[in-house]
Amino acid sequence: MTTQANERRLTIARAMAEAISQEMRTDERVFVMGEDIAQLGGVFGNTRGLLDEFGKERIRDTPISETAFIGAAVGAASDGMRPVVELMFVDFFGVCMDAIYNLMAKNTYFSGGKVTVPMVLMTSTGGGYSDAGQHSQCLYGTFAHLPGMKVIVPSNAYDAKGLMTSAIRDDNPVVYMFHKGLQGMGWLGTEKGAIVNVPEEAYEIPLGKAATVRTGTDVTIVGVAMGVHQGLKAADELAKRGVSAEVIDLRTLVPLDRDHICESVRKTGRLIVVDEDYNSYGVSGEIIASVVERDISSLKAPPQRVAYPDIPIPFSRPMEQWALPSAEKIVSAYDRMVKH
Amino acid sequence: MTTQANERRLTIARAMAEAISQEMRTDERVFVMGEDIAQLGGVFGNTRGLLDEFGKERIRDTPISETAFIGAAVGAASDGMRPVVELMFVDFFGVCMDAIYNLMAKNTYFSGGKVTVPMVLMTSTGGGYSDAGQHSQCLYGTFAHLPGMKVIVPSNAYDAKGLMTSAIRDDNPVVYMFHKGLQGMGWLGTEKGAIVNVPEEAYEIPLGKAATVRTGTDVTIVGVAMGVHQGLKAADELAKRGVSAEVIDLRTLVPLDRDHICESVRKTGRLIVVDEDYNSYGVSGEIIASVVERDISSLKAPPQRVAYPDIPIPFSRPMEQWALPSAEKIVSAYDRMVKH
Amino acid sequence: MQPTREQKLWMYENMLVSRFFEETIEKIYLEGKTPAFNMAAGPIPGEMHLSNGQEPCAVGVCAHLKATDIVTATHRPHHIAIAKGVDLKKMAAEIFGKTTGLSGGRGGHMHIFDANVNFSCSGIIAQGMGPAIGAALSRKMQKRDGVAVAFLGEGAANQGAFHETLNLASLWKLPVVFVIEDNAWGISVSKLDSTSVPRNDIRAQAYGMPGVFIPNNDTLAIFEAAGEAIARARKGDGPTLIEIETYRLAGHFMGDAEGYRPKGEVEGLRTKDPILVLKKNLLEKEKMKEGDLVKIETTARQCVDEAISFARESAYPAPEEAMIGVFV
Amino acid sequence: MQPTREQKLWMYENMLVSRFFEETIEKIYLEGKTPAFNMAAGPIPGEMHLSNGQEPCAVGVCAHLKATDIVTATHRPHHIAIAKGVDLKKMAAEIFGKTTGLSGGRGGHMHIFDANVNFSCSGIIAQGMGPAIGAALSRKMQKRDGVAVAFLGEGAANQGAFHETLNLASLWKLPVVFVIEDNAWGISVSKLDSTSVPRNDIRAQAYGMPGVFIPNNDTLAIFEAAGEAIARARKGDGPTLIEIETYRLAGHFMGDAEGYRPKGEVEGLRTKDPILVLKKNLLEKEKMKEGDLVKIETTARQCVDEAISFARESAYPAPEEAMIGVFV
Ligand SMILES: Cc1ncc(C[n+]2csc(CCOP(=O)(O)OP(=O)(O)O)c2C)c(N)n1
Ligand SMILES: Cc1ncc(C[n+]2csc(CCOP(=O)(O)OP(=O)(O)O)c2C)c(N)n1
Ligand SMILES: [Mg+2]
Ligand SMILES: [Mg+2]
Repeated sequence: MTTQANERRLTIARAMAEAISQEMRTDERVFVMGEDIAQLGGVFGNTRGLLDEFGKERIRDTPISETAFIGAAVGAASDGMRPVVELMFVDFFGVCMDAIYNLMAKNTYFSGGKVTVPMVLMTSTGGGYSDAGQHSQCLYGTFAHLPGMKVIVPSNAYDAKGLMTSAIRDDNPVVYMFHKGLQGMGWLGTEKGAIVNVPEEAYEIPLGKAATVRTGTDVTIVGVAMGVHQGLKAADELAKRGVSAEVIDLRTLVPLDRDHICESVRKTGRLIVVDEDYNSYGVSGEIIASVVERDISSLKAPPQRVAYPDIPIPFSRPMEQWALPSAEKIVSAYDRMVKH
Repeated sequence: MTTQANERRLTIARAMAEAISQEMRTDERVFVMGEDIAQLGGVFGNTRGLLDEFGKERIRDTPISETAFIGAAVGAASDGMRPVVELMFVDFFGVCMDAIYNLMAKNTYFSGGKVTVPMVLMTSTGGGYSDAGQHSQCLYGTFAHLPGMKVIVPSNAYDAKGLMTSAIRDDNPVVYMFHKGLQGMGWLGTEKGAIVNVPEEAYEIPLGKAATVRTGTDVTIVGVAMGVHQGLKAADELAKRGVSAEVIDLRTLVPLDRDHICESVRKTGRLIVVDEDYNSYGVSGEIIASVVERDISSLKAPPQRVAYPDIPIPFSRPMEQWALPSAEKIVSAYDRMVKH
Repeated sequence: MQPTREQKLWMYENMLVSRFFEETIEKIYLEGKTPAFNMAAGPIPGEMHLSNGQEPCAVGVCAHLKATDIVTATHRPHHIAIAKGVDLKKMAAEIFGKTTGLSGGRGGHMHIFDANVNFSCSGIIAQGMGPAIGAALSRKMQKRDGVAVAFLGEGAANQGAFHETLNLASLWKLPVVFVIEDNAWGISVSKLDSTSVPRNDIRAQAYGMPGVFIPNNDTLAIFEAAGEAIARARKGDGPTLIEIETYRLAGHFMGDAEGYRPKGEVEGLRTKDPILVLKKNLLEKEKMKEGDLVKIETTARQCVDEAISFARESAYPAPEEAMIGVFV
Repeated sequence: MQPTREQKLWMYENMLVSRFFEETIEKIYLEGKTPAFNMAAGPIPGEMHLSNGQEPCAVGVCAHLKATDIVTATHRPHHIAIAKGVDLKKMAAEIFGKTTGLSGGRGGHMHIFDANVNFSCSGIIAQGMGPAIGAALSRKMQKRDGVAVAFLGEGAANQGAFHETLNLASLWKLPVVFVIEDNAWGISVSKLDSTSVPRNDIRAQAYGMPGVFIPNNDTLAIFEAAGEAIARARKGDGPTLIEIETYRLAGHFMGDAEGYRPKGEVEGLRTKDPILVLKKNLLEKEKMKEGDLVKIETTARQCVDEAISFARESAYPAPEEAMIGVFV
């Protein structure tokens, strides 16, 4: 995203809300459901302003009944609407996963493609602010593993808007996972790199296309959301030592842009995957496997993962901060690699 | 398991029931809850006979309320009992995953290890008999990805009994995933290899130790449950062509015996992972990544996965059978590898 | 209001079609599964949940529905699908896993989808309730006529989704009707062992909606109660909960030995077969001639036979088609 | 029965401890979070749900409980934890994330576990209900004395777990009491916008259990109703559902601007502060002297101050300790 003069810099929260409102203006089938998304504008600000413009009928606060309103969204989507629903924290998926993975994600297939489920499920992810083990998870792998839903994980406001627009226009169910630490809500801290220039007009970013956000020749750093910003910081560090790192933002986990990753690794010969989700049986393993199963010779050194350890997320700041991925950890992963 | 003379061959269903009943005799804290586990003896036979021996109080049929009775098991376990509960099909995890992954799996950690949750969650997995997309999944990766629960996946009756005994005696929550195709219930077909000699007396098999069920020198085939039997059949095929395959039964996914896998691959230089769970972001990727991140030089060829494609499971026999892993697919994976 | 003669005949014919269909499926299901019963074998593999005995719930409710109305059913869907007007040939073909099936064989018996008549069902208990209230919400927002009916078993009334969806439907005054087919059993667990109240219509009070109970699997009483509930929903007056005492004449699924079932229970129910009861009514109250009813029987049998042959003769999908349809 | 003078004093003191504790936490929570409010900053990071105004629910119920009885609470747990006898020093240390905390800092404010008094809470709505009925089942099976009390908010009464656990508790006649703290709000969503019935005690009928409603945040009435329900459970006569009209004097969590809340609502509630109401009762009905009550206030403040300084002075855990405690 090149930033021009008199640019309009938005937070991810505002970019999401803008994309939704633009689609709602042009498509009356689009509506929003979730907890605290109306008057409050969403706990994470991504529906702010929508109630005032569109009213209670299209911006619906729900009871704390995720199974009911996500299941309802599936029924409404298949009946001609295009619901955008919010699961406040991804950590809550356990109370409603059946409606998500068995219903939303599978009805299209079960019906032989005759019944579509055009809906977007927005949900917040990520920790780092001491919200403990039931409010800080990413669970990227949990959603990406199960077939039938596309999975979006934006890292900046430009992508956030374009990916949301594409998601709402997509005839398939899309899970839109936004990272709390990137929302630009002051009270959650702010990653400056996520606040970028966002065009006024609506635009789409294709689902399934990764982006090279920094080109390099010595190592490929792959990540999503917060991991992209940590990768860029690590790349700056490595640059100081004359190491040229390429940073790839996957943007969507499903579809996964394997070609893009492999092409970069063929060039750099080294791979580091950054993942705030749990280490094992998740995203980091899949990225590494996807590369080596295609062409093992492309790697000069063992691939590294900088992921969340396989532990529930601790509340206490020193413990949580220690467990999170970071630029420093990425740099030392590189050191391990070359020492090898 | 060497089979001796006048051996006692059991199905996995009977081996599971025997382990539970033996623990119930020696430990009055152990009890069983679930749907149709009392009079019916479990839809898959693994609680057959328990009601007659232990009565309604300790063998409890429940309403169709998975969130309630699994959550209740957590509370009972932390209050001094050792519940064994059944989630009839793993496919149903979506209605109760919160009680499983946020409660059962995390309370020990949240309490700083002061509150334990000694319980076993049994659940059936696997397809191949045309039960369609909500009754045929494995979801191994889904459970293994989330921290705080051990995950067992037995492939034969001997392991099934020993692993169940260990699970019940373990002070941590254990998810016990048994494969319908291996249960030895006639009506689900029967994999003969799963019916083996089982000692009368109680015995434990340590959680976290893989087993080499066939030794070889040219390729390592890693799998669980049905995948182990497919691996053994493939090994027979390969042997006819003079290819010596080593077959590893992981037995538990959490803890994962990475040393055992890596040691074998260092010897054979080739790796094939067999997984009936979905291909992406799951078990197959984790096994491959675990090997290459340790020592990439150990591999002579790109590792291969024979996993379930990323599609909901189709009902129609030709489609489902085509999608499932098989000995033939493992053999051709080997061919791809050496052609490479 | 009571059904007209035509409505009674429509219900009678649909009950017969459903009954004949399942009797035929039952036979074919066992092909290749004897002597050793292997669920994976034969022309119809997988689970098979028969609904014979429960036909009154389907016809009594669907008699009031148009093709544009929505129905979500359960893992035991045949009778409801038939009464809702699902294409019988394509449904049979789906149950056989043929390429001509409603979903090209991807769904099978527990996943019947017919968009033309807004029918769907699924294999997870109480799973259809969310989509039902969602479709009702969609009609309300679009100001398009339409009532959604969610069918469920009495066992499903203890699943969390029941509570959440009834609360939301009442809160938002949605045009939806919840119909509980109380066949007294959830697989091997009796209602007594699963439910803390004798009747689920009592639970309607927990959501401020009307609750109705219909004893004795009574087709005409079901017709009447469903008519009122559906009219109420159509008028915009909100949801209703109906519990019907019905009969499970078969096992939970085929192959079920039913050792848990009291001796004589099924035999007792058979003597109260709702199809015979309605037939009696047609002969005595409506003064129909045996001959006319025989004609109806014959047509019913014919359309079942046609559907079955269509299914039998259709081709299996190409294996690789499994990859098609995940996304559109 | 009405509380004795001693019981009233016990409740008064515990309400004061809870109030003082939260007033102190409130101040400290804001350290490092001004001028820019950043949840991650300061000595107490993360979410902070205060319970001031809701103390009557905690003391009125816990006055009847022994250390061996079980309580599961919510994301808003302080008042209940204090009334249940959770170690205040270790709880404060846990909220600060210190190594001396109940869980060595792994849980924090939403995950207070004190096995010595059988107290736990969690951050997922209605999540404590399952464990509560399970502990009750455990006592019943072990024939060990003990009642379990599950606290929840009125918003939680629309979550599926509510339905499933009440049904099972009634079906199995478990020694458990469900206490709904109706503070009229679920974050920004009012009870009116979330619940299809005016009062949740009505829902007890759906499970064949007694339901009780207590208006006006009345400490003495809560004491009385809870006493009966807990005695009933102890006798083996099964569960009770209690809904209490209580007051949320603070925002949902700290940092909540409460733009959604009607003007004057909080001010109005403050004039009905339950602590003042009980104080008035102690002075007028129990003829206590101001001086005696001041003594109680002083002790309450002291124990809060001690707990806070203990927490402040305690060390943070070593980062790597994060890896300990996943499995035992
Ligand atoms: C959430 C969930 N739990 C359990 C099952 C397994 N199961 C399938 S049918 C059934 C019994 C359902 O009873 P009921 O709702 O009364 O319907 P019926 O079979 O009597 O028509 C059960 C427990 C399931 N499909 N989904
Ligand atoms: C399953 C689930 N959904 C949503 C949330 C987010 N959330 C936390 S507190 C809260 C409001 C709860 O309201 P209530 O039950 O009345 O308790 P109160 O906050 O008023 O004490 C919500 C929606 C959650 N923690 N868990
Ligand atoms: Mg039933
Ligand atoms: Mg509340």
